[in-house]
Amino acid sequence: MRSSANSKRYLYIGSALLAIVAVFFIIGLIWTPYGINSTDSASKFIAPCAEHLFGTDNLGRDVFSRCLAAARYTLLVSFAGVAVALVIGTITGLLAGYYGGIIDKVIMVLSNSIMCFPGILLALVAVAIFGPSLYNVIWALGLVFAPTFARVYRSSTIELLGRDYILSAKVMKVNPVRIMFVHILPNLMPQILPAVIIGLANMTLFESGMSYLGLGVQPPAASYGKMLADAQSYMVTAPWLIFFPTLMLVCYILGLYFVSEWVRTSVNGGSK
Amino acid sequence: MHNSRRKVIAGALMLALSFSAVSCSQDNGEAQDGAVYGGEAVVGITQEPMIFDPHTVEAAGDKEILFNVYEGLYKYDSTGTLNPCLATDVVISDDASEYTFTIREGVTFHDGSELDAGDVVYSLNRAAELIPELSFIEDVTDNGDNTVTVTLATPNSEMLSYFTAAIIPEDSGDTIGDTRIGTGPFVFTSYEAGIGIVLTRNENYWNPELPYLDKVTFKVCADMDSGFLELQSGAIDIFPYLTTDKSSQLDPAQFNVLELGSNMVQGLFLNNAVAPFDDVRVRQAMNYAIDREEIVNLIMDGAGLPLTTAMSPVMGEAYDTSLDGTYDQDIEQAQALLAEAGYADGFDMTITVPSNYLVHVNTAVALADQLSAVGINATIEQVDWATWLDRVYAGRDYESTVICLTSDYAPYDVINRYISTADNNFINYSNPNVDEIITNLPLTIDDGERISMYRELLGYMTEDAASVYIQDPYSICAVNNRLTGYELYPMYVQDMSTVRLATAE
Amino acid sequence: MGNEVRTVFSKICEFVLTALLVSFFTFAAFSIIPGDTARVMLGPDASEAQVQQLRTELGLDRPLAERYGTWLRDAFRGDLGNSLSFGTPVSELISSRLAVTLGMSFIALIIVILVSFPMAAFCSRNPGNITDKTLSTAGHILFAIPPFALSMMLILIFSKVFHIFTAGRYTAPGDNFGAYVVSLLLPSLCIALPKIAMTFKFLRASMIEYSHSDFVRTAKSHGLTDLRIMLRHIIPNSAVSSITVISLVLSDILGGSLIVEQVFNLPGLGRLLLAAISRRDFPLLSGIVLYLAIITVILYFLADIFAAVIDPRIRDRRAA
Amino acid sequence: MRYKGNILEVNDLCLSLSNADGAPVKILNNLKFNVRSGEILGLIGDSGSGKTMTALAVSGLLSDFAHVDSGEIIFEGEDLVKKTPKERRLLLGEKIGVIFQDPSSALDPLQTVESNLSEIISIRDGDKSKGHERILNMLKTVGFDDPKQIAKRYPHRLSGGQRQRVLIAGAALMNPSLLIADEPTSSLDTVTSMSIMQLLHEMCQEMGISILFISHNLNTVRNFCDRVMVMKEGTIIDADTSWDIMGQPKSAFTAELLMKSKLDPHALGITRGEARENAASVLTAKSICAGYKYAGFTNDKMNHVVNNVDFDILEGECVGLIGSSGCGKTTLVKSILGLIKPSSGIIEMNGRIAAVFQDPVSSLNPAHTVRWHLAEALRASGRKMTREEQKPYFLKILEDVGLEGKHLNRFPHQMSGGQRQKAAIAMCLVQEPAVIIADEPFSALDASSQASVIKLLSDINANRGTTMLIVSHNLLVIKAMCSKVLVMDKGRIVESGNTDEVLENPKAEATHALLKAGKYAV
Repeated sequence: MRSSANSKRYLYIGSALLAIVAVFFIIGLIWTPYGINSTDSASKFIAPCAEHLFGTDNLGRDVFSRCLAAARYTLLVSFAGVAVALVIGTITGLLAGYYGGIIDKVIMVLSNSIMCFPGILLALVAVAIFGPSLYNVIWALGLVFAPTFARVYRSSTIELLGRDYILSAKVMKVNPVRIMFVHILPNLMPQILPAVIIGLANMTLFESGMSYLGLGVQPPAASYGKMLADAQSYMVTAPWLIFFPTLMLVCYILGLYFVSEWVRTSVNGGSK
Repeated sequence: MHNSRRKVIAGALMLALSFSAVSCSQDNGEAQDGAVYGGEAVVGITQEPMIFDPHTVEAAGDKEILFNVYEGLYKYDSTGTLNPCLATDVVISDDASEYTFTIREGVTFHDGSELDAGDVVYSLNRAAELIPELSFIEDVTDNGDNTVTVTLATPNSEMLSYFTAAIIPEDSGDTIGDTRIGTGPFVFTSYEAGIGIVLTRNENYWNPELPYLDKVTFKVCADMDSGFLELQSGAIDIFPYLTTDKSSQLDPAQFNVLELGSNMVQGLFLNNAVAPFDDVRVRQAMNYAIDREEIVNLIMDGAGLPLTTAMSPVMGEAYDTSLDGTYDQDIEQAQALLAEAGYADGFDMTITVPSNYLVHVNTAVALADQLSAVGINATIEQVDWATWLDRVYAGRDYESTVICLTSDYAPYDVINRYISTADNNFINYSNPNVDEIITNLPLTIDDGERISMYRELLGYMTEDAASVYIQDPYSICAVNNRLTGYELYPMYVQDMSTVRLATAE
Repeated sequence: MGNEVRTVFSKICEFVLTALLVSFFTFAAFSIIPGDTARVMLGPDASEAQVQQLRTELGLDRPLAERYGTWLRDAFRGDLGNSLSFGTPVSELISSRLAVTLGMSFIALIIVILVSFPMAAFCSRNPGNITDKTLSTAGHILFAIPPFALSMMLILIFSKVFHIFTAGRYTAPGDNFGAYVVSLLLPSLCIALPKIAMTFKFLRASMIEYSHSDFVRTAKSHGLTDLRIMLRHIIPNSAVSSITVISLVLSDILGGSLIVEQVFNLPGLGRLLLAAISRRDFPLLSGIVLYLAIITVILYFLADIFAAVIDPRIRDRRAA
Repeated sequence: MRYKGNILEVNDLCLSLSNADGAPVKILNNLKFNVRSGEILGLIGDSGSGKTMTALAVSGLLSDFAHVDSGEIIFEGEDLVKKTPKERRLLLGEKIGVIFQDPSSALDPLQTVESNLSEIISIRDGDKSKGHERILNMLKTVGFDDPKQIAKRYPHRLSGGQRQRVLIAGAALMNPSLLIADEPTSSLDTVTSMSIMQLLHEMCQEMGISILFISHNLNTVRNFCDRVMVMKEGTIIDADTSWDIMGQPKSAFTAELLMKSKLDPHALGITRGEARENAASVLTAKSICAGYKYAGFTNDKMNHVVNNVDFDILEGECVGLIGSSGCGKTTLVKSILGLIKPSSGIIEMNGRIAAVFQDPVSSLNPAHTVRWHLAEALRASGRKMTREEQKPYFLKILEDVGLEGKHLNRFPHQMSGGQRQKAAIAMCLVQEPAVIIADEPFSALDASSQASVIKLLSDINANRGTTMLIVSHNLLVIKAMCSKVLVMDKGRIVESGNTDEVLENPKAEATHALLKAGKYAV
């Protein structure tokens, strides 16, 4: 009951946090106080100050400018990756859950295999086949994350199959594809939204992890994950290099999370 | 910064040391008398050791450890001087085709067996098969009087440095990678993958004064950063190959930071067979476009020597100092050259960098920034090391790359990759004049003549702007003050025999 | 009874199929990506001849399909072969690293359970009060900080500010078990914290739901105290419904430990995995992947068993 | 010793519930009634009238969102409103027992019957061995033949009736002076609920327990309670002995409630759906066998729930299908609808078939509006209509089923159970089916909604000539609507024929049992 008042607060805080990221994203597209990649040996490791709000990094680049510019890659990689994962996961998960039997078995064995398979290796393969573009890495990431979504979809689909409204759709002889995508899918949103949020967070991390093998965002471009990975060497001398990208990531993930919480409670709260 | 075989011509080394900023002189005063024996030391390494057979070992990270376990007839010291080791003396024939060594007496292997001429003959024959540089050896003869004579296929006066090859017990070749029996100051005690290597004191070392420590551990660290944390926490005592931003964080009261110029050539290597880098004007323009000093300051905190051409000035007489400053930054000149070559508006290029070398990645970032001033739009493409080796180095399928070339401490080893037919001429450099000089060099006996040939060759290469040479980075090592006596070598060596506790613990 | 045998049998079949597929993917990946073990081992200065020689020694000159066939045959016999680049048996390499990865995962799981259950129980009693709000918000924020960044911050705090922890100081369990556990505590905490947030959130919701459930109402109508109702009814039931989440958390923890051990410089499976990939060491990589698959399957299996032990409905469903 | 006089007196009780925005909403309004010692007091009303809140307020199990604004609840001479939560909890264990509506989830699923019950004893006296005996005895008292077996079982392996018995045993173990029974039978079938009520009646007489019996069904209450109160919008509007209240209701509301619950065809204006002359058969089943597969070790085995069922339904007919729960009704319906494949037999259909299901909560897709549902049904029926044509058509259909135009854009959660069932029926109408199969479409609705849905289906049958198959355990409904009835027992059709003939002159044992239970309840 009272959760509805709470959930409004979720919406406000969440939107505020996302607005910060959005503002960074938009400003970053138009203008940055310093060149994103302009290196300068004279201004290395300057702590946050009036000229450099977020300080400078090991190559003398302005961290604030890079935080502005990084928003686009972080958003691109996480959203596009999750979108790919979502599309693949949705289709396979619904199929497995709806039909069950041998289709289910095959899809589950495949998804288990992908889950056991090192994602980094998959990204390497994608790059080897299609060349090292960011988009290929996104495809690979999407594939790596797809089984997670497929699992969520599958189990929730099985749960919904017994509901009367699905039975009545079957009685009406509605085409199975339509049942899956029009009748079942919208009802999976409460389960899928948190999974998407977690997926976005994990995607960002995974992308930064891949820079160990030179995959993901290529320098000098930056994503928050990559900025973090690069900052690891300087965490003692220049903690601001960790702090600000982390702050941006927290804004982004927490914002999404709160908004999804609002969506979830307003969907569930109503039906209860 | 990675990999090297490095043997030093004794005379040339003094030059090299002349610009080693902080050498290892700090402890020399008090050490000899009040020497402390016993104790342990932990050395941080960032590469997993792989091969322990001294004749097949390739990785610098392995060699620098095995330096303490195996010894050759001759051995370098930290000044780059070749000293007699398992041999006490050598006599070189007048035509430089026969080397006769006298074997040191009273040397025992770690398994207790005594070193004799048979071991030397066996080892040199095995080395001649396995090490390409030693394939010059035609014959090894045991003269019976505790001397061994080596006959070379072609006369070569520079061969002595190759006799640092390890001497191992006779017929132990098949098992040496596992038994690891040598004559060095330390005994190889254990290796655990991912953990490290433990060496213990060789009680029967032929030089009774050495070593000092009872136990040395080479500990594998995931990377520079975690190793550095361990250094600061005291889990590691000695950590080589530091960067300046790290070494400058260290408390001087607790750590002794050593720096020494190394014989490496870092550059933006251009594939001379690919447009637009097949045009000498483009290559020259790029050389003019960059500010080497700035890059050294940016990436290395100044701990590097800017380079004009393919050879580091540490190579001494072979290097032509008159070339210095040829390619000082000159944006106008660069733009003029580009316009002349038909690229007035610049062009797009890709720099392929091995992602595991942060220095090279950062250098590429700085280069891309500087090149943009003349309209060259450089995109960076990171690849993993195995891919780099396969695609860039072996496959030559790339436009440009940032890497550090390493070579033996010998001018010939530095330049022989630029012969157009060389296996490792991965930049596809080709100049008939250079080819001719490189072919004639080993056949030339006269030192002075060779030096002028080297200078002529460097002149051609500088004019051709074979690639964009950037710097010779310094090697930096931090040593915890509880230890003393550590000596930094201008090559990949971690000599633990002279390291000792500063005070008894 | 027969049904259970059948279930186990079909599970094993599924697993074998999965393992086969994964190893085939690995094999296929290695045939596609550039680079080979010999060249990586020898480095750039080695001559072509040397590389070829090492390739022959390692058997890399044989066709890939043949190598895969051999590997598969041996793997079925339980022999994962020797690592190409380390030269030692793969199973030896892996088992020495398992202590780190499994130990860390186990400690992390214990932390997650020990913290999230009491916290959720406490918060679910008065949802919406100040403690609940504080803890929930803290949970949300912890959840949003990437474990990678969290690890760095914790290292910074514990080793730089408090000087009570050393990154990379690892003691093998055989040497000193206490020191082993201590050395894994902080990394485990880094893995556990975001998962605590996730588990806590789920448990809290489920406990609140159960505290409004009919059987709790019955228990209340029987005059039971709140504490007794919490311990006897709400917590066990929440545990059952959180099993899926916890088993998801478990596989996340396993994955997280692979990342965190990088930051903490611990000799675990994750680093071995990266080494195997960057050295193109097929037997080693396949071995690791196989081990990880086995561990994952066992974990899910244990979760299933645990669920069946405390929930009679699941027992019956399986029997039916 | 039992307390003499009024065991419970509720005076001017006002209670409000904070809604989503935190604003209070009045639920109970100056509620005033009393329970005499040793009597069974019935409390009836539609859903939302405040019955359950009354039960919770008296028992002290109100949620945090509800609070008593004014008034007093005097139990055995003490005002409960003034007591601390701890004192009230002690009272709950000692003197007030409660049993709730839905027995399916009222027992902890992780614990056996015995351990569910033993906690009642262990909080009073710690002696477990004695407790064991007492539990077995009590289980026997509530009608279990082998209490030892039942004690070891887990709740999910008990039927609804058995679970309710266990709960009653639990309440009885406390030996309370007041037992509050909140719709204890409404989710059980007629045969079972009759036996449960008999059990409560016995307990009242033998143990001297006063019972506050809450129900939405007047029929259930009148045979069972000494006095009956009718509740509407938080106040008691009518109270009298059950004889009087059924005979001469004082308020119009009670009269209406009474009328609806009797399901008098004349009063409701419904007629039985008869087959037309020379009507062709619409739905024919020939020796249907159906059931569920379960995995055997060597091969899959079939568990037959429906065995050799034959029937023939003619055009325009309204046929009832009755039987106690577990007789295979639902499985038969599912196989007719094509949701499960019969293992043998033939189903012949002449025209489209549409279905209305039992549970109004899940009968509509929560993610979509009513308009979408109708459009989907239209699409499924294969007819094409432009958006402009659709709207008036849908409005007409909604009007036909008794909904308003504003419902067109509502989501399921914005409507009541009755409205949702009507929307589900509207979906059927859009499909213009030959047959509508309704599987227990009324049982989850309160009396008012029930009556209106029955009327609706009957009208559709009469006006549109749509053939109906009504599945129900409520004989009144069948009597009112159906001209033909099929009686099912243990997977077979044991009796069929004209409704009056079958119900007045039953031949099969199962029909007898149904009728007996029905009479008591009716």
